[in-house]
Amino acid sequence: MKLRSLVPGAFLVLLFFSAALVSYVWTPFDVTLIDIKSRFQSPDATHWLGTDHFGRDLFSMLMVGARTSIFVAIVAVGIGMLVGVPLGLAAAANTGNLLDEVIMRTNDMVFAFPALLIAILITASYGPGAVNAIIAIGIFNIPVFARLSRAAALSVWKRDFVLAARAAGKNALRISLEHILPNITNLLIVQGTIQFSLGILAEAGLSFVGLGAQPPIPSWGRMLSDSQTLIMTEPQLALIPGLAIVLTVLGLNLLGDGLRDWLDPRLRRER
Amino acid sequence: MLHYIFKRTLILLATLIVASLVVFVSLEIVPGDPASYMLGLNAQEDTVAALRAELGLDKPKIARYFSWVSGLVTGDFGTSYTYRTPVADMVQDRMWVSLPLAIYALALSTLIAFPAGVYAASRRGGAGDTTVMGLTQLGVAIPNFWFAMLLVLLFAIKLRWFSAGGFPGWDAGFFQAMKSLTLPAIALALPQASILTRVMRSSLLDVLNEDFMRTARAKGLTRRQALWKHALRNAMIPVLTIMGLQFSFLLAGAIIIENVFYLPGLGRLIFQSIASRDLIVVESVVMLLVLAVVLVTFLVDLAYAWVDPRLRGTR
Amino acid sequence: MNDNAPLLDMQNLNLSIHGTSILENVSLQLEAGSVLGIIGESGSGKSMTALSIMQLLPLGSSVTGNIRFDGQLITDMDESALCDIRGNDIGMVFQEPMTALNPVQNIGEQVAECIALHKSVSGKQALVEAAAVLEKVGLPNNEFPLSRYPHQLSGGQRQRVVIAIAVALEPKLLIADEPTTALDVTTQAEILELLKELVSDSNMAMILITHDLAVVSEVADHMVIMRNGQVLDSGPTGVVFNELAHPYTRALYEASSHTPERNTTDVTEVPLVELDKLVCEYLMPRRSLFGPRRRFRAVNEVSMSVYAGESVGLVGESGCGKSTLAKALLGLSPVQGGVIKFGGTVSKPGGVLSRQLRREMQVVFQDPYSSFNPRHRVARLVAEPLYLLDSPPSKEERVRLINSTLESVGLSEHDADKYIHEFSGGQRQRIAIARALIIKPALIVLDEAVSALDVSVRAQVLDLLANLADTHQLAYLFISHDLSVVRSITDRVLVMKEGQIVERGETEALFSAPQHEYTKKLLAAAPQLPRSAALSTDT
Amino acid sequence: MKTIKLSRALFRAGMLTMLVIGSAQAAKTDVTIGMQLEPPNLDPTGGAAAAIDEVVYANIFEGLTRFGSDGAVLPALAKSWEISDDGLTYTFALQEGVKFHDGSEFNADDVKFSIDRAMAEDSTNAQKQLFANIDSVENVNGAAVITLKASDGNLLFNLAWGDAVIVPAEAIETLATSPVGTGPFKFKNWVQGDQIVIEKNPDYWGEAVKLDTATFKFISEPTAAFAAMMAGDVDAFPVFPAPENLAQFEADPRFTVVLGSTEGETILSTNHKQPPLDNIKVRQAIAHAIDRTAIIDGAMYGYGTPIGTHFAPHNPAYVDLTAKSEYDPEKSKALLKEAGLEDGFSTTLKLPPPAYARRGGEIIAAQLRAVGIDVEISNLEWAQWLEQVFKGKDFGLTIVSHTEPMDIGIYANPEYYFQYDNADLQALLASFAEETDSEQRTSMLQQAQNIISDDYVNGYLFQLAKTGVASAKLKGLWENSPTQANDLTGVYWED
Repeated sequence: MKLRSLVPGAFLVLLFFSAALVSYVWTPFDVTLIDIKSRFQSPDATHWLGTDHFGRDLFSMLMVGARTSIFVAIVAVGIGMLVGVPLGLAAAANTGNLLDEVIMRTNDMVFAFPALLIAILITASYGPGAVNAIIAIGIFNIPVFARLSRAAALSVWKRDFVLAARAAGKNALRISLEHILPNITNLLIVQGTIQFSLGILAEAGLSFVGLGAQPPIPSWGRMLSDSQTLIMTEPQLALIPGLAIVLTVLGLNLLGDGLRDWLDPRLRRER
Repeated sequence: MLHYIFKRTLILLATLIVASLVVFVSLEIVPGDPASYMLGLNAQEDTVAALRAELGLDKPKIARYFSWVSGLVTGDFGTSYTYRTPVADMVQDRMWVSLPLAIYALALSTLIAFPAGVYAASRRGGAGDTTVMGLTQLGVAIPNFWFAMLLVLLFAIKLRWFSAGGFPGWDAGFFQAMKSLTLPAIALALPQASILTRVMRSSLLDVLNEDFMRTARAKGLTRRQALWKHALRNAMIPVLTIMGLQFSFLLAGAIIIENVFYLPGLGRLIFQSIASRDLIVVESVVMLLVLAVVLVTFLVDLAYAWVDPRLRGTR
Repeated sequence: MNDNAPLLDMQNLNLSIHGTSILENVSLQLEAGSVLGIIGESGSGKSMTALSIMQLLPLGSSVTGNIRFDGQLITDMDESALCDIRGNDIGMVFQEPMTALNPVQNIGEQVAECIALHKSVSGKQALVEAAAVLEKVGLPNNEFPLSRYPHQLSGGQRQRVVIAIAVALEPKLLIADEPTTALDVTTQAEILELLKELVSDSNMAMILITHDLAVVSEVADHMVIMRNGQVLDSGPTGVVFNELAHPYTRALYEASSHTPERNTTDVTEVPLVELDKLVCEYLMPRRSLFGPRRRFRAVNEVSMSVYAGESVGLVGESGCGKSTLAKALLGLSPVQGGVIKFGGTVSKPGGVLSRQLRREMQVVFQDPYSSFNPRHRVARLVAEPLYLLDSPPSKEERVRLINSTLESVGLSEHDADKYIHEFSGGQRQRIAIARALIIKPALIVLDEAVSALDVSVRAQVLDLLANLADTHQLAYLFISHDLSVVRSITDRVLVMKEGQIVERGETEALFSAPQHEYTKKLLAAAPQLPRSAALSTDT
Repeated sequence: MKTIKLSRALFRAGMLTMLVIGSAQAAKTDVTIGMQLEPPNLDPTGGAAAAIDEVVYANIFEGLTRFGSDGAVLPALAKSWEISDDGLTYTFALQEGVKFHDGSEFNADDVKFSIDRAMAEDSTNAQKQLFANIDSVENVNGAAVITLKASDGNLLFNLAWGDAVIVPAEAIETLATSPVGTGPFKFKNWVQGDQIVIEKNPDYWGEAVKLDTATFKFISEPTAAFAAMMAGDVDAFPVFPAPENLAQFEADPRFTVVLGSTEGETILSTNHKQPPLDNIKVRQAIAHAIDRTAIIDGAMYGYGTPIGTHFAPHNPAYVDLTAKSEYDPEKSKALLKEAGLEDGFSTTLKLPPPAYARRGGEIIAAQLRAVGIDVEISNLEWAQWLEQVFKGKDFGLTIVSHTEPMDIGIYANPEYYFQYDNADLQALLASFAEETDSEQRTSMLQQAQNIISDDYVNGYLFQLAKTGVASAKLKGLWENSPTQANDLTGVYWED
């Protein structure tokens, strides 16, 4: 089977998730302690990745930063799914009706807003911070999931087993829950990992321009923007958080691809 | 077809109206008063009030909304609070940076993505395919602002091939202007190209599995001929969709990239205007970007009809 | 070159794809100008045999053995030489006319491309020649200009375009892979006629691949019968049919003409279901901006009835409204007029069907693959209609009911825990029947329920249906385009055309003496199996 | 549409001359100055933004008096002045032959117009209080005569501010976008978001400048600023935004790092109306919890002078009071205990955008956390900061650099955003305003410094350093920042 992308993807994702989880109970150093005297240390046995401009342990910062990224992305994708999927299912169950039209046109409108612009508007209105970043990214996830689940649900609605369920007297809500939803979960999972990686990128972008998580909570995006001016003298401070983002997003995308192959019934039948 | 266009136009208008409401309402509740920002720490209350009156900020919100919208429709975007110049002029100047940047990036990503996608699809499963796909995975994963930092470090500071940012203006000559847009365009194009390559490849692979490709081969076309003559145009349909969707991401990316390269474009204008609470500029620029996205979506819809005769004419 | 050598000589062809063996030692010969029929059920390897002649096998194929065409060893040729042969010396027609044409190119370009590719003519000249070829395949230019796109044509017309592409350069060999399977019976007859004409006019050889013995018997000079990638039987068509020497050939023949044994049931006086002037309409896509949306009347004032325990056939070509009628009856499709009476209860027109009514009617669909939710186990799938019961059975009762129902359709209780992808097409149709049966309805609507099955499986399912009708006192509404199947299992038949019933009557009477022109045409178009001497002597 | 075309055409013409000049390598007479913020408009009398003065002060506009690079008040459009014995009437003799850039003559009527406009009821001058004491301005035989309501030692100083420059009556409508002044440079064009170009005024009344054109380029990102300096896109960055990069410029012979002083007292402002910050013990505890060295090192990479009160160290009246608030976390904890807050407390720290605030804020938050004070940081844009902190007084702590010269007077205003209300200090500063004896004034200032230091009104962190970077061959830039300006009158290229 095509485990070529599933295994490395799952490995990378697991790595960062466990780093984030472990950071709740243990980090090599306290990331809130600022020790200017020991700043810009090179990697060694005590500070595995060296220290940053405030003398904080970079490795610990990365661990806690993973937590921030993952938390923001999980909740944002969650919002997108919890709101978007029911909307998509409702639209599919009522194709051609006013409800469908209203849902899909609202979707189009949200889509028409460049995502970052939503984020900027929200954070500009309500102030920067992780919660607002979550809402901003979440809102832009809603139409993604609504569209996807509507399209997927429509194709399931065309299948004969839905007709059979209708012949068994089941109403649209029940059919949506019993028959449609289980048959689009694969797609939702795959899209979920992709949106998750986009969420991490978006959080990094927002933090980079100062609209994401606020200090003293470490965030990869802010670590990057903090180190921007130091790229000539202390390039590792800009390279390491950047690499963390790349590897996490890469891992999630690989995982998504792998899952797609793995969950695809056409491929599964052959297995 | 006419009906289709009519329906799309109605949706377009509705989108714009709702967008204008959302933009206006969400910015009106933004804390921060442009007048007191402009006058600074030592300003006296009556001075601020005088300035508010001068800027028309003391009028009721509904009246301001309608005067703003009717202004937009007639092309009068109002006057910037802080710059004291017509917003339309500012936007027009900035657009001559942002638009070429977007087009440059789009062109770059298309030029990279099409051959790369075709190459990967035609060597499905081979080493070439794996390499291209690996690179696109990386391209999607790299945040473009970080990539921009790396580009500046390498090409502007270490190698000094390009300037680190700024924009000399088109009057400095086409070549000079394009040169200063090159690094930002590359930074913007990288994730776009990666996504497009992937879409191009998978769309082509889908088409290659279609029955009519077998018909084409049965005619005696070689694999390559069949690919170019029959597969590409069919594969364009999903690619167009993605290109249309990507446009809004491109704009969003441009907002950050323009800040990294200090390009005087619309993205930087938005940030500056938000910082200075120059609401009318923010409102108008956001509306303009929304309009751009909506129009591009509209054009993509029309382009479908060009590519796909099934959407054309009567049925 | 030896004039006596066959045009096509395939010797000991072995094919495996990604290590799975597809063809084993396939050998066949074809004389110039003759027609070879390749017969087989799904998975027999008949299509792969054709594709190996074209050398258009999927990636990952490995081939041993020789194919000699017109004296040349095709299996040794390089790609460019093969490209010269394809389309020029060998033309090919595929099964699915809906997808075999490039949707974004007009038909003129698609035919002309083939001509321009192999003949050094100008693009303009190629178009002129393409126009001539299209005329020849029955698409006159004044009615079907070259600028038409595939989506503007019907399935039969598209198949003609595909044929035009294949015969544009008058190849020596035409390979037709199930060319009529996706078409209606009348269209099938026209296309077969066209192919026969083309072959005889230009002295082409043809390989006709099909699952339908009757089609082969009408067209082919020689035939080859394949199963599981092997050739089991071959010979001149007449001889094969007459002798039915190979047991598999005989089984196939018998299954194709199978008539299940049925007890004639006593038909009650009061109809179980009665439709009175039923009307179903669809909204058409808007054509003008402000004009009212036009409606398409799929079912036009149809009145009919089904009596308890009887089996009623509903035949007609695709688009005649038979499926819409069935869905309307089941309450799955909105009704614009007329009434449905069930056992004396009259449903409100356009209203929701009551649970009680639904309980009396169940349905089996055509496609065994899309009829089941792949995420549920068989037990849950089969039990779905129990939802209609006002007092659902207890857990043990439910298990017992599921098991007994599965057993009654020839499956075991172990199957209840399996997922649907673990079953073959025939087994799935059995599960579909079990699902219909579990609630003990009075009527089961069978919407093309056996059309997707291979003949041997189809025969078994028909037997099962006949058996169940007897034991459960079931009435069937049997919808099909396949006249022979309808003839074998129904008591009465309704013939439907363009939303209306054009003729109705007792099955045997109607089939032996059709009254309506359309019925006659349908019957004439249906290919007939030749009588077999072997069978008439044996039985 | 037409105006656009016109301005583009003008711009094109400008760029062409620039190219021509740029190619003449031998005698370089143009300079590109980097600035972090773009001015919102170019009318120094109608906006507070420091960036306005940074472009136009002394270059395009002049006032009656002006600041020298050392902060001294020098004559400008006023050749000389006489003060009446009661200190109420100032008679300014004006320079002769002065023309505005639009060709019109400058005379005392322009002085009257400009000051009357700034004082007017509907004036939008951001520093209106500068003129509060002026009773009238008259043209008396070509001299400008200013009459005061009360004697005021600050008038000449006040008139040197950028907000008090002389503007021509006929051009005020367009002042914001195409300024017309009397200075040695004329406004040329403005590519919004990117740059402003000014050029030599050939008709200047005073000593001609050595430069032909000067370009102010706006680069807000510190990285971009660094890259632009390194790539040679910018010749000088008088206020370089990233002190962390200065070491690199120092090591590079192509550049000189210009260090100077500013009027910016960087303080941890404390809201006196928000308990427990109204408690002097708590404020004292905060003061002792702060390690200034760590902040100056961590936020400013060592550039900055520690201060113990709200006064610029380079001022002769400065008293070093840093010892009163030396770093002593144990004492801090003890003080908190005395205040009944041994378990600490929590408060907000609202930070405006500059690096000194954002980075300093993170360090202070960590230092306060060490003594048990839980600080919630929120980063604000300037506009939000003004609304929430400055106007709304909705904050616990904030960090800001007060860059106005000699602004200890803000402590006498109980309405000012930190809401310090001390009658003794208010009386002291009121009598200071009327005092003209310089020794007395010095002693009064020192007294005031002690009062606010003893009250621990705010946390006093450091005096902002002016950290500029320039090409090593560029001479004549201001070292210090007595006011925010880029005076280019003396700037030239050394071969």
